[in-house]
Amino acid sequence: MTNVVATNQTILVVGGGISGMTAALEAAECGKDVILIEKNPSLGGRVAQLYKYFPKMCFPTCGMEINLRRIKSNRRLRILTLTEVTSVTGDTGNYSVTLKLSPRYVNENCTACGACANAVTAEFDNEYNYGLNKRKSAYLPFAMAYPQRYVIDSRIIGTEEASKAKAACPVNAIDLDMQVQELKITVGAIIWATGWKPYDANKIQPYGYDRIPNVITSVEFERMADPLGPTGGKLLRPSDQKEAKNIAFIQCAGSRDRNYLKHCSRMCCTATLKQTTYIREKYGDEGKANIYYIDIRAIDRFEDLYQKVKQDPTVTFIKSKVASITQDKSTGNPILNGVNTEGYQRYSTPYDLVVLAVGMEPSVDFTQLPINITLNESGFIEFDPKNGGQFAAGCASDALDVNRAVQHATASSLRAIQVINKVAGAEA
Amino acid sequence: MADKKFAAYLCKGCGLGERLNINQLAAVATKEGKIPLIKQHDLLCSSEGVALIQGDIDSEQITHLMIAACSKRAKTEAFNFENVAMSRANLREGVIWVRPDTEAAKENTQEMAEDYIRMSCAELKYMNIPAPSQEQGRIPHILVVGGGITGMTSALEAAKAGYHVTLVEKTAALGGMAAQLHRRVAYQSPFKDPQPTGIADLAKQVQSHQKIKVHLNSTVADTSGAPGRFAITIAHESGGTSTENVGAIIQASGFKPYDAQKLTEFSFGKSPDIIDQLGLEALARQANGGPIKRPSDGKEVQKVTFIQCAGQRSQTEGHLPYCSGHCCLTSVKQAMYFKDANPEVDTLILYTDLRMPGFGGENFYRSGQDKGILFTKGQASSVLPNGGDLTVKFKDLILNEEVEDTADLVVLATGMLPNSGIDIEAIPLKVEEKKAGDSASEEPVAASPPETLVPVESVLNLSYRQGKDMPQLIHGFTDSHFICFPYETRRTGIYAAGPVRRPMDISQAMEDATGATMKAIQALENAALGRAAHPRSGDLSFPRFRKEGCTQCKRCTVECPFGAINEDEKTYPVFNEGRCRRCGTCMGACPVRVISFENYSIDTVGQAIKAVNVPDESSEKPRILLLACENDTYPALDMVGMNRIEYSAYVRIIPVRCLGSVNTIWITDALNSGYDGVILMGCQKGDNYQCHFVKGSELAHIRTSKIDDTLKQLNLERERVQTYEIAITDLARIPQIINEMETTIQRIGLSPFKF
Amino acid sequence: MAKREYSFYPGCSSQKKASAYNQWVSTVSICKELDIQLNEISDWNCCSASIGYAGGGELPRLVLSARNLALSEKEHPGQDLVATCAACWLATREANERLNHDAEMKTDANEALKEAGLEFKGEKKVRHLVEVLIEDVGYEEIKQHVKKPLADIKIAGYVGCQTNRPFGIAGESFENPVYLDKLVEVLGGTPVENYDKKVSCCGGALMFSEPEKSQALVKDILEAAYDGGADMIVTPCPVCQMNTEVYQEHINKKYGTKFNIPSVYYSTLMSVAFGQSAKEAALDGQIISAKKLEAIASK
Amino acid sequence: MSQAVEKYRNTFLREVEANVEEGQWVKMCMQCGVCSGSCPLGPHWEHPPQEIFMMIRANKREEVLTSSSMWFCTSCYNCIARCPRELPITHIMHGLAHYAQRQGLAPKELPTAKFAKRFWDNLLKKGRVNELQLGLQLYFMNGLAEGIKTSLKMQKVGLGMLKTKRMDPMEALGGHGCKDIKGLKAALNKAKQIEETKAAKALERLQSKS
Repeated sequence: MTNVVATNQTILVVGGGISGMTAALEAAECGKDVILIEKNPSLGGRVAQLYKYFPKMCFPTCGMEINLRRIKSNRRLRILTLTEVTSVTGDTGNYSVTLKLSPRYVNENCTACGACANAVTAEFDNEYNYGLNKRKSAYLPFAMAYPQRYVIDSRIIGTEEASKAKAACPVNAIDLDMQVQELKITVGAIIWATGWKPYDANKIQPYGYDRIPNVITSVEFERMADPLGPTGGKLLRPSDQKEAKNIAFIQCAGSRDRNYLKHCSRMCCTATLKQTTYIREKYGDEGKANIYYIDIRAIDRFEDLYQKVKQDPTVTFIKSKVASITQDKSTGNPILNGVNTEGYQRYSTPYDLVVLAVGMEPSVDFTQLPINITLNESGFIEFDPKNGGQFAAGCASDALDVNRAVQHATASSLRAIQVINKVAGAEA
Repeated sequence: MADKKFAAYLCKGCGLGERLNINQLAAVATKEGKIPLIKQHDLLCSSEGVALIQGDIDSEQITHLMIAACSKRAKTEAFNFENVAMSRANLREGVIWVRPDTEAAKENTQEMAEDYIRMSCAELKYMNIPAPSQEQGRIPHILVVGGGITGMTSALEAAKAGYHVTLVEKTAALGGMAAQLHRRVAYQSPFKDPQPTGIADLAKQVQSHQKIKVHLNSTVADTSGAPGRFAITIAHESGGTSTENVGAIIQASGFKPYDAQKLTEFSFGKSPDIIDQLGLEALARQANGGPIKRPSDGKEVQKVTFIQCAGQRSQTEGHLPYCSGHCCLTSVKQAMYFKDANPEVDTLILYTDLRMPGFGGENFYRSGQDKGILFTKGQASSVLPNGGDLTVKFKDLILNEEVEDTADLVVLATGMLPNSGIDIEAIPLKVEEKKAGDSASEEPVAASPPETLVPVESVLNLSYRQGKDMPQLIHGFTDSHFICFPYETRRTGIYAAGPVRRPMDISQAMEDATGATMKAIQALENAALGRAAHPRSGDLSFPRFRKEGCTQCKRCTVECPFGAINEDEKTYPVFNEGRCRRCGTCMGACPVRVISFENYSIDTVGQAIKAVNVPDESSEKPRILLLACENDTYPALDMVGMNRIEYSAYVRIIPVRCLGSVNTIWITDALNSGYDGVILMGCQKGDNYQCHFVKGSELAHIRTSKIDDTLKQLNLERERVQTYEIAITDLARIPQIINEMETTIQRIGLSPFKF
Repeated sequence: MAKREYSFYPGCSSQKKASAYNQWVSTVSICKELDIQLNEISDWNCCSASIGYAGGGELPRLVLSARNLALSEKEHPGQDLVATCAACWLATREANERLNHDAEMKTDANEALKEAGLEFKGEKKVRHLVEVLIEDVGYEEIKQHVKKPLADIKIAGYVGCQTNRPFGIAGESFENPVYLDKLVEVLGGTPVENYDKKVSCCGGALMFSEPEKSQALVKDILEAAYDGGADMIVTPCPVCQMNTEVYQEHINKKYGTKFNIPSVYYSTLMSVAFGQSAKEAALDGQIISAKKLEAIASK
Repeated sequence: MSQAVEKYRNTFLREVEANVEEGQWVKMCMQCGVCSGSCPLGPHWEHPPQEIFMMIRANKREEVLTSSSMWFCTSCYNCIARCPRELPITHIMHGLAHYAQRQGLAPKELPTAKFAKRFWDNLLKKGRVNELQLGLQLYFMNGLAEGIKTSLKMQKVGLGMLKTKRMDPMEALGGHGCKDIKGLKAALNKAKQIEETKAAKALERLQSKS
């Protein structure tokens, strides 16, 4: 049984992405007791799936490494992976939280040697790469995964595969009898850093994501550009694995649209500007990026990136919400149909590959959970005194870029500390 | 310090036992490493293994232990012992995972492992357990500079967490720019209407809070000390000064509006009916919900045109290249002033990209449309007074035509400039010669020279060697360069918040203020415990300095990226431990090697380098030293191992805190000891630096570029020392570089310095 | 008593000897088979389709549909109003929803209807027969009635516009509705996969006023069906059916194509598959005869 | 540029809001252009819907109401289905066409305008549309010579329809109709009257304000 010590002076942080890690660390480094839970087997969240950050084009793994080092060296911080909140009762300064811990089937003996992965044959869609490739049924979610421990996919439990994995482990780290556990803890404040998920592109029917293989999402493109990703960093068309050089980006794919997400997802414009640099990085002057947009929302100093990309002669901007995508059946090229509204020009233009800059939506639907918290129309958590000692951090509160999410998480951390200090009667 | 007691533990798990001769490694640790207590275990990280070690620590009073197993980044939860010094020989990711499992490779692989044992033993010998710095104490008190909405929010948030606050505001009242507003942009659902600013209420809360002391008409005249012992001198307009000791500082000095006089094409100043956004706020306050009247003749405005991005997002000289972020929201809010008072008023917003992001932004835009505000994607080219009216010329980009339109009032959405104080990194400014206060008197003078863009008054008046204010990042803002760490500043314990950090709106500024307060509280709490701030948070080591050897060359003071080191009257360095980030740049800079850390020193690395067994020439086995930055390069090396990418068995890798901490003595020592090549790998430098300590990598590059002279003296080829910028993702590149060095050595021959 | 009963609005084109008379005939026959009773609204009027706007304002056009709804409410209380014509269904449903959504508009409409002694209450559901077939009857039950599967016939499911947008059939996407494909499968035929013109516009009523422009649209629809290897096109909409069928010769002349592809109603397909006669299936209503269906019907 | 004062005022927008079906939505357009790109007869529109919305805001009354563009609407509803801002574009186009017609500004020789008008008139006669009468009228709407040409061109279609009993020559003389045509007409007249009264009032309100 997992044992967790928590009191009403403990802060619970839900979600181990960049916002949750930040909120947890800021509080823990301030001497507070923090429990950080993550529903996936490893920390990192969405940023771990990014190739680069805008506007610097640096690597998210770098910041991950710093945060992991902070985590490793902090004794105030307890981490539970494969853990979700199932209910919250109580009030500010005294919440009773029920956690559900799903089995990893691998204990702390694991040395991440990989013997189990070599032993099994069953493969599943690789979530880390948004299903662009497969992974083994015994797996380390990704290179920087923390805890650095393998996971046995629950779908092979009870099969021969699982036994093979267990037999292969040299350190007796595989425990196939692990069960789901329920844990009740008391905490003083809760930070919801549950993050975002990419909008389901299948729902954007005019763009034929479900019908046209060479229409992909921005998050998939991000994995493709990553040398450690499923294509080894090559921008390959799903239909024929040919290199895509002439690429279109469709902004507001799902955002600013009452049919899908009413809100603006904020980061997609800048993310696309960033992704055009991937094309340049791979092909130099040979590549082409074409951005279909309504407004380019490269706010504050992100404008510098916009100006820089605008200077690039291989990048074209078209003010237009693409009306539909059809497919040239002979080449597999997606054809974008629509009207350039600046001066009214109709187009029907084929591309090698089309990237949908999909929007952000809250990854957790709080209306489906027995949790009392104020939500806005899009399901993001509103800042509301009625929320008591519960605070959103990062993209649980709004569509944010990484920098703003971290900023927000830092602020949330203080709000939680204020609650805890009040409970403790701590006078400075 | 008590006696050092050493022990070494060799792991046989993860294939180490099969791939390596562990007994032989133990023998090396005993004979060469001189470690008295050596144990082997099948799986050291297992609970039994950990218990074995802990048992020895408890019963044998082991103070220094060497673990020969996996990378120091792995199994940190298991190998987590208190009050001991620990070195780790990386035999897994660093040896067996990067070497082929063949009979032919075995000898070299074993040699590699043996060297890592020698190196770890040597390192351990010279390590001490750091004790926290006592230089500073716990002062639960924060200085907030600036009494605008950011500063007030910071003050209240800190007070709410139980901390004392001193707030210094240079004007006669709290409120800052926000106090000049009629309403603020909607900040909560449903994000439809302008909202009261709440400034008066906020100011009242601040002023009446027991834990907050407000100094109006005051400025910070001097800031000295460090987190946990800042001493602040506050100058009052009345002439007096007062002092305050604080644990940390928040700079919320805000912004000033762009000088619209520069926008001659829009005739600002030629007609009172051409105003900026603040000008409109004044009119709206006057109207107070009633019809807004134009300044020239008091006529009720029937048509108002807003020109977005006026003098912004433009490469034109004198314009701002960036976007001020709030102006679209603000113009929509201001157009609502008109529409809410009288829906019949025509309000036209000319924009090129309407930037109203997120949930609230888009809702506010829709609400503006619903109220009947006209939006046109258009590029304004001129505004001219024309009789009583104004003529606005613009290109309607949708209808693709040049338009000449009239308006009663034109609002220019101009940008914001940070009040970030003195740009200490600019080429010595004549500004510095100016006395504070000069700039205010020469305000309305026309034709302003470009340097007036640089504020001349210092905000913090830091008595730091590196200058009076915080270094600026870009466009004058004091933002963090790090995406993941938005509050990073290069002055420990001082955090910027609000529009001085980055252009932002009120909601964001309040959020930002809260985050910065978090960091300030954290900084003072850690300072009290003698712990480092980010990114080596929790580190208790700090630079120790042997004054007797110091030549007062000032390199450490100049090169410290964080302005931690001052000089005393005899120009000896003064370290200000609370400001130190423990990167070791000073250690790397010191030509006489008098700076070290307890657990990371000239010796811990230098002795490890020397401990390597350099085979004589006849063996034809070169040795390559790789000094790898532990922040990005070392994790990348681990991933190279995890991916089983092989590289040369002749390399010996030592992680360093930052390339900036690399003292060239290590390189010359290595070459003198017969190494055939030395590689340095650090983070990206330059404008887009990735170096976690800002300047470390850059400094290392500069230093090693000068090593050519040394090489020449030693009569060695310059190819033998190479410096690289490495990213954490360079899994393919790192092995290539290592292997290339091996090839290079084959080409130019082994070092003549073998014994 | 029939198993299912509905208030029925046939619309102008489904009148005897009107352009969609064949739809009417085949609909009657499949309803008989499926034990569906359609009770015709006695004195229904034209819905003005989507083309009455030049003469009729918004309210008069809404009143047209409100009158039909009022009649249905009066004559067939408790029964859903069902239409077979896309335009009729759309106009009626739209009027129903808009009047129910806008109280002022509803009051105005009723003020007008008072002149005819009627009142619109807004208590009905307006449905397309396809919805009845899918939701109330279901594919499973339809399958049970299949006696002569449409083996070896490849059929392009042309959904068109107005049965698809803005309401559409529940659960279907605007861009790629699949109910016709599913129906074809249930009837034993083979749907054309990735028929990418399935929701393209045929020009609708503008076929009359802008024949060349509309025929250019039809050409693409036919071409895509040919490219998909279709033996015939199936459609739920009278305008779609007529536009895709009767102008093929014009198109051939203009574009040098050789189109000669039958375009049938789903009701005709069903009727044939249900083993009903060519006459019951209204195969004699095809201007381009559906030979493969005729062959099955005559088996 | 003497007309400069007229531009980018709400005047025409307000007129549209008062008179045009769903006209109150025009201001909500954010110029994304998805409607324009979705229109099947789009290439024939001189000003696609999104541009028309912009023109309304730019106060281009004459240009909008005399435009042929909205008469190319096939009522396919693609624009409505895809509009991110929920604009009922199809209806607005119909409404604009209707208003243009009412104002006597609709292009006189536009086939769809004529056809749409005739459709309505045909409908008004008996309460149901007489396809053959409508068709014949249509063929002759451009004059006798054009009509005969069109008739000949359409002859085969007609024969086909006849043969398949999908057209009844007798319909040319009379045919189906509503029994209570009187009631229907009265209701429609009333509706028209209500609508026009309201529009007049709205216009009055507008004029009194400005």
